[in-house]
Amino acid sequence: MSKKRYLGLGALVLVFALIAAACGGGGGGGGTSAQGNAGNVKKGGTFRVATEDFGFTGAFDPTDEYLGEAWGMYTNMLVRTLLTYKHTAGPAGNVLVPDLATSVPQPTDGGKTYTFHLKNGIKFGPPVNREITSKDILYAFQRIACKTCGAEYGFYYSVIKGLKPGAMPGDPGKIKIPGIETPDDKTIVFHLTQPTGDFLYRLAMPATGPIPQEVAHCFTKAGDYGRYVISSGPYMIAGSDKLNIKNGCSGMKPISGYQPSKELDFVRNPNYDPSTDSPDVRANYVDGVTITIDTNTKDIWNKVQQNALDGEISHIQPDTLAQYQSNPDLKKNLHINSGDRTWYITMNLTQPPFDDIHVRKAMNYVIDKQALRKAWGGPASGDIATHIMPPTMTGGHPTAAEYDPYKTPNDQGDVQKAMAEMKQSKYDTNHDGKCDASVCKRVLFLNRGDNPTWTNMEPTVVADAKKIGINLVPRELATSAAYTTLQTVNKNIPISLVPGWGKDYPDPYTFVYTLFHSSSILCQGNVNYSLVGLTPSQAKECGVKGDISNVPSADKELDKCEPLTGDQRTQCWVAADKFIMEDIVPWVPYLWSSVIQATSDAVTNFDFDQFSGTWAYSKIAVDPSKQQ
Amino acid sequence: MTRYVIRRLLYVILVILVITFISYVVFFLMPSGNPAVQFAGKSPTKALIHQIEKQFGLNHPWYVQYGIFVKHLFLGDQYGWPGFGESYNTREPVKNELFSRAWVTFQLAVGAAVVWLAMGIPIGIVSALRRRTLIDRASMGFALFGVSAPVFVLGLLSLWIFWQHLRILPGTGYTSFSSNPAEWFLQFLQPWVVLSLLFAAFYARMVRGNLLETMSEDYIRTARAKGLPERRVVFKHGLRASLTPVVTMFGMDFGLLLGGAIITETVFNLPGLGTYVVQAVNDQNLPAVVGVVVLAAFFVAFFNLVVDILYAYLDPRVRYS
Amino acid sequence: MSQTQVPEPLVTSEATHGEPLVSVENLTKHFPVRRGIIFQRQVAAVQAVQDVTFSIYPGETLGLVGESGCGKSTTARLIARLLNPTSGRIVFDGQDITKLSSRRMRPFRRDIQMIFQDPYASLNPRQSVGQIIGAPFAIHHTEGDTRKRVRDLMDRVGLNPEHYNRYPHEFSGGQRQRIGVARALALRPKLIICDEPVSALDVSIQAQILNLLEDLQDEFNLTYLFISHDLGVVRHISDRIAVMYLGHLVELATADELYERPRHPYTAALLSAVPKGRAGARVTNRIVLQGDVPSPVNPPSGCPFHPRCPKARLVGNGEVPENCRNELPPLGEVETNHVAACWYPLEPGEELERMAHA
Amino acid sequence: MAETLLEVKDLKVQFDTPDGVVKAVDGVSFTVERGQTLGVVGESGSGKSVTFMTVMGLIAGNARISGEIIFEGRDLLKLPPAEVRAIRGDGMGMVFQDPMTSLHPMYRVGDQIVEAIRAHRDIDRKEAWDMAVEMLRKVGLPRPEERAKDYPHEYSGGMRQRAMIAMAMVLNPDLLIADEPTTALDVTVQAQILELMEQLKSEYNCGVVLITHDLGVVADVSQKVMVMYAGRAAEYGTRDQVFNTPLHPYTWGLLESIPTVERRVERLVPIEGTPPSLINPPRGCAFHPRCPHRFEPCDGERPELEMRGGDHPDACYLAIEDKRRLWAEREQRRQKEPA
Repeated sequence: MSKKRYLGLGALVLVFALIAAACGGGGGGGGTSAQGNAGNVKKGGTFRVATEDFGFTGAFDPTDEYLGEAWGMYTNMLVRTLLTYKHTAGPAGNVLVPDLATSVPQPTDGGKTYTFHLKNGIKFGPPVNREITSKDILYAFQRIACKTCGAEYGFYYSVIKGLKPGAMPGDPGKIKIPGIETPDDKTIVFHLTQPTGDFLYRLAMPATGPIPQEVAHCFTKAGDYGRYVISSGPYMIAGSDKLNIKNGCSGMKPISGYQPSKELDFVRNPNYDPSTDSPDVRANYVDGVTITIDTNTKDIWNKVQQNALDGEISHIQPDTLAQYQSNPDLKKNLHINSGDRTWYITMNLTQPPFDDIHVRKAMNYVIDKQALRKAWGGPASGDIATHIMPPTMTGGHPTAAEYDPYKTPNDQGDVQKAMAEMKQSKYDTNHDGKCDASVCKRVLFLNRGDNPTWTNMEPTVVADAKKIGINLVPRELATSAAYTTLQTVNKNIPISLVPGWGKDYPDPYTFVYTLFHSSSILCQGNVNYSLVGLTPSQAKECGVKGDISNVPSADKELDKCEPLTGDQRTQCWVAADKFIMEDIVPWVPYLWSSVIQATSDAVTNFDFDQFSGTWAYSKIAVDPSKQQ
Repeated sequence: MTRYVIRRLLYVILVILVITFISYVVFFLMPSGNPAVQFAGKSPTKALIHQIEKQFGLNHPWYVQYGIFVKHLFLGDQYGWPGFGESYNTREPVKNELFSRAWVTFQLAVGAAVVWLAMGIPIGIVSALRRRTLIDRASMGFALFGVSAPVFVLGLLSLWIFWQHLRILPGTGYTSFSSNPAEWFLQFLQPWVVLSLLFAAFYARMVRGNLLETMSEDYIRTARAKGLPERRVVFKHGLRASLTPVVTMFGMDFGLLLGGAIITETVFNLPGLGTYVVQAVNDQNLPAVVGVVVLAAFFVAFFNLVVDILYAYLDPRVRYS
Repeated sequence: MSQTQVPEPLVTSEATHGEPLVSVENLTKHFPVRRGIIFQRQVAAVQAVQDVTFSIYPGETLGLVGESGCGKSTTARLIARLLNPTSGRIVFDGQDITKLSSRRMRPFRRDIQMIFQDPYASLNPRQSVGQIIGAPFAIHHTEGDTRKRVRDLMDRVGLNPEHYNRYPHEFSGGQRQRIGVARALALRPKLIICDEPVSALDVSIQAQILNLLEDLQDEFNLTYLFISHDLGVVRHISDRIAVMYLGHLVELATADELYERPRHPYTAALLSAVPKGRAGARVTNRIVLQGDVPSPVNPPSGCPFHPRCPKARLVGNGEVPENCRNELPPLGEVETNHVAACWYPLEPGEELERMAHA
Repeated sequence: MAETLLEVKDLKVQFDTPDGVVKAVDGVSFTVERGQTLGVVGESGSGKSVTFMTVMGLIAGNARISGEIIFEGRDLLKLPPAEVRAIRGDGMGMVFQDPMTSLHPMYRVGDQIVEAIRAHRDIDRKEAWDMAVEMLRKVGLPRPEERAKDYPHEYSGGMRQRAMIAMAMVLNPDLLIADEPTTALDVTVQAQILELMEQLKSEYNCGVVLITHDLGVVADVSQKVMVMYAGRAAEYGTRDQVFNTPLHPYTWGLLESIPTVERRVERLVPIEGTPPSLINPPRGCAFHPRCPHRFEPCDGERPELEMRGGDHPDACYLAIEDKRRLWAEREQRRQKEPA
């Protein structure tokens, strides 16, 4: 038995214990997050996954791509970054480890300078085949700054001196970024404008991974590089080696292994040197991963059960979930993990009756969260949310039980408490606990119309709101249209069941700051749906109709946390969460959803990538003899 | 005839223009979202949205976009002729995808057509000739079943039986003929049969009805009066006249089917035009949607034309000027 | 007032007196034949009715005969304004109705009714007989008890009024034609255009309907335009008869005059072709006309009948005379009360020899 | 003595329908001789067409047929279907009413005739085609070599009927059955067709059955006439017998109710009432409810077609003197009317 495998097994045991602890708090699905039998874990085989639609937001271009599933593929297989995660489940999977860098550095210059040294022997995959240098990482940042490249989360890097994300014209290779220095091929230094406690997390995001300019300079429009991605990781897109880079841009034909509406295939990258990596981070059991598109959800799950697929990237339907839970043979192949994601009802602070905090609090009391979770498929679908951030984001605490400001019996809602809140509202003139103002007669309620989970939740919300005198008028739109509508401020949507939010990286900044800071309000594509901290000028610019005089702000509480680091930082965010839940009350959070995955019998080792909330591809092992 | 064909081809172009125009109007008047916002990820900035809109050409008024689309369609774009543009969410040229999927749909449609004609016509003939017998009733019972059973139910049932339980046929998906002819055939077998059942039933009823009607025509009586054997009366005189409308119907059905068999393709996970258009609509991928619309409209109009021309050969009374 | 000069040499009978109820002057109807890739150009015309002039007097029956395609039904539809004429004039009851809009035509629609050949096809199978006959009352908003008036009408045309609620399929062919007659009669029209009203009926029923039409004419002082290809029927019912050939009016005379002394060779050929039944011995000198009627899209020059005319060949010793080939003969008086459009009309009593087959 | 081609004895044809048994032909007997035309007159539903469709063997399988149909010495009702088929189109030809619909619209006229030839003669296509063209020439089609290649819709109505006749006559049958051959045609074309049939009859020396509702046509070309009413023969005699001394009141009614071109009567004398139901025909003489001369026995026993003192058989209970008197009175009334 090799030492490597022994180490891998040890890691797995540790992960198992941690996840068991994490799941225990929720009393959720009771599945396992990692499974494995050391005797069966062999290298080789292909891990076969299907999805209804890739759903890529940036056409799989690492500079742009903002989809968690894509991040899982990048970080496990295709794109190495200065720092990364261990690609495992639970809080352990949220810990930064060095990847391209030799170590995780401490900031200098009062938290404003970070210096990295690169490992030797890490090469780009074919056909580039050369050692990765600090310039390749700089080029990734130049693309983030580039005006045409379409970087979707460039705002995280605006703390770097002189980097104006998505705003710097011209060839990205020629963009000057004073805040990034590459004194030699193996060193890169970042200078920030202000201390930023979570900056290291941002360097583990795929957009910062090295990009070979000799290929990517041909693809400087949003999403264009997606079909030409050159690997720096253990796998590459099948057919990458056939990419012709000799005849300039016109000679390059898209890599054959990626057909955006059919499939995406990964094979081993011959230039990958395992000695530059750690089996804790990437074990790379399988020889390849194929991800195919199957528009028929039922068919995907059928095929997993038939061992014709080994996994899925698909939202499980409640009936399939019930089937899995009632059948022990299937249940052992079901994996439930925290998704670091909160689902909530958002209330617009500028729209009556939700411009009154008592109404918002009353809503928090009156909603039957158990009923909503039932529509999702019951306890397996996640823990009932009692505040903004899932506990995994803040080191496991406070749990739902530890902090539940609007506690109701068995989370089924409490009409008495709700009515007591409502009595204090200006919209309840006769103080009977029910809204009697005309504004409550018809309140537009935006929902998804193309998903049974949401349409099944709708009657609960409508009926509960009615108990405190609010008549919700549902308006159902297809999910994408519903999001676009909700994200357009001048639509002035008062209340909606549409949204959920997941982390970008394991720091609460990506949760509470992005969602509630006034600077995050955008007229289009806005995600601060409640308009917390809305300024009069923003209101005017975006066409807000309604009373903005009572819109509270959390900017002060949020700004306070950003420079901090360590436990201090975590506690600051937890305080901000409490402040928002009690003094602003923009949401009724109802679910911290799990990620539910199913594997076939052929999967001999499973792990979950906590960072991306998807498959830890680099830890999956299969037994080809069991594949159909 | 040539003038007629030219006129009809011009008409095909007109149909495509009208239908794509409607697609554009619907797309831009629908309260749906902005594809650029969707492309821009979960916290898009205004600048990014503008940038993407520019790259997609969404910054122009919709009628200008339509004009550009028409220009590209007829004159070609950077990916050649006909220009279908670039997919909003994958940045690949719609044309390649469209053609590769049209080929899959074509294989599905041709196979299904063979099956449904091979089933529908003989059943129709037998039940017309053996009217009010057990065979007739059984065939019409089958027809009723075929017409009323939804394709997705039949499809799932078929998969459950032949793939999950009996394991004699492969599951869903697409294998190209060149890569594995046997697998190709087996894999297409279920979608062909399931899709064809609906049509077979319909065609059986139609053939039966037409043949019954034709067999009461005066010229059938004439044929019998000539002393022709009954088989010749039925197959030469009766069928000839009663299959002509079937040809028309077939052309229209086939053309329509080439535009994508959405449910069958979805159930059997075939990468055809039907699944493509569903994906495209979900993703608000206008160029892909319009591409499928153009192709579907073309197929329908084209096969209508083929049918009309064929009709003139089948029925000498029909002449076009 | 608008009664301008009628070019028709007046053919009268005892039934014709006073002002005509209907005059058509130079009535012409061409159906265009179009062709083109996008814009359709007219490349030819079916000359269905060509320069037809005649009058119908109150209380008389004008018969209109000719073979299929001669334009007799088109003429009827033009008079009923179901078609718009290409040129010419239609004067009804002293008023020019040629170009009246459908709204201004409405009062005249009451006065002009039609009876069709196929009684079943012209009756709505989903309406009861009462509804069918009562429909004209409803359309023209007449006052009074519709139900009673319908029952009276049914009684008058020989239908059992108790069958008010029955549907057309429950009646025989003759009864259905009675329904058609009752419907036409409902609004007490001045003119009834009968388009082959008895052709689809069994012989024993034909006579019943013909007698009914005659009785109703006397009772309500109706004027008939009676179209039929059955020369016996036309002779029986008509006061005067017009003969049409290839869109042209070729002869017009009183019924007996026309049948006993036909002057146009076509009329003579037509009459001689009719089997004589028991009255005559075996007819041996039938004028068997050669060939078929020419196409109305491309009619012959000159006299439309000249390619088939036995008389023309007789006159020209086997050759068709020049004027027959090139000039259209005008409708001229050949005798008092008798007009014909022929350069060489038959003399009274002249019998045409049977033409040998070419 | 003329050779008897066809002898039909007591033919009955009944159809089962949901409403009851339709007695379409209810005991009909007659003969057709070589060189002779039998005119069969009657209104719709009189059974005239069904009788001869039965003779041709073209009646659908659900009919019940009894009696004898002896054609050239063999009873067709007892022959196996294959042999009847061999006679059909060869020994007997048939022409139908509507030439517009009786030819197959999708085959060339020449081919349709060729098919008729080759169904009975073992000759090659070329030879059959030449025969077809020759026959088309014989029926008076101009340019038959070219017109044989045309489709029926390119023919006028008269030409189509000529083509139908050519098809029926091309194998020189002994018997030609023409079912309303001129009803759909214009009068001048009708004359041409009747002429043609006469000519072919004398040329081929065959027997002809002419089924029509038009008494004028029958009078013109028939040697013998059978008047049918409600599935039976009302009277049956030579042309002169039936037209000059008709014995059955129904025949009288027919003759009087038809307006003719030769003379005009002041008022037509219609046959009152409507034709009877064939499912529940009136008792006794089927015509009696419409008959102005009905008396005691008419609604009792059914009168058979037999010699009843006149010069030809009829099926009316009136005494022969009464028949002669009544017909004379009617004739007088007609003559009196001003012409």
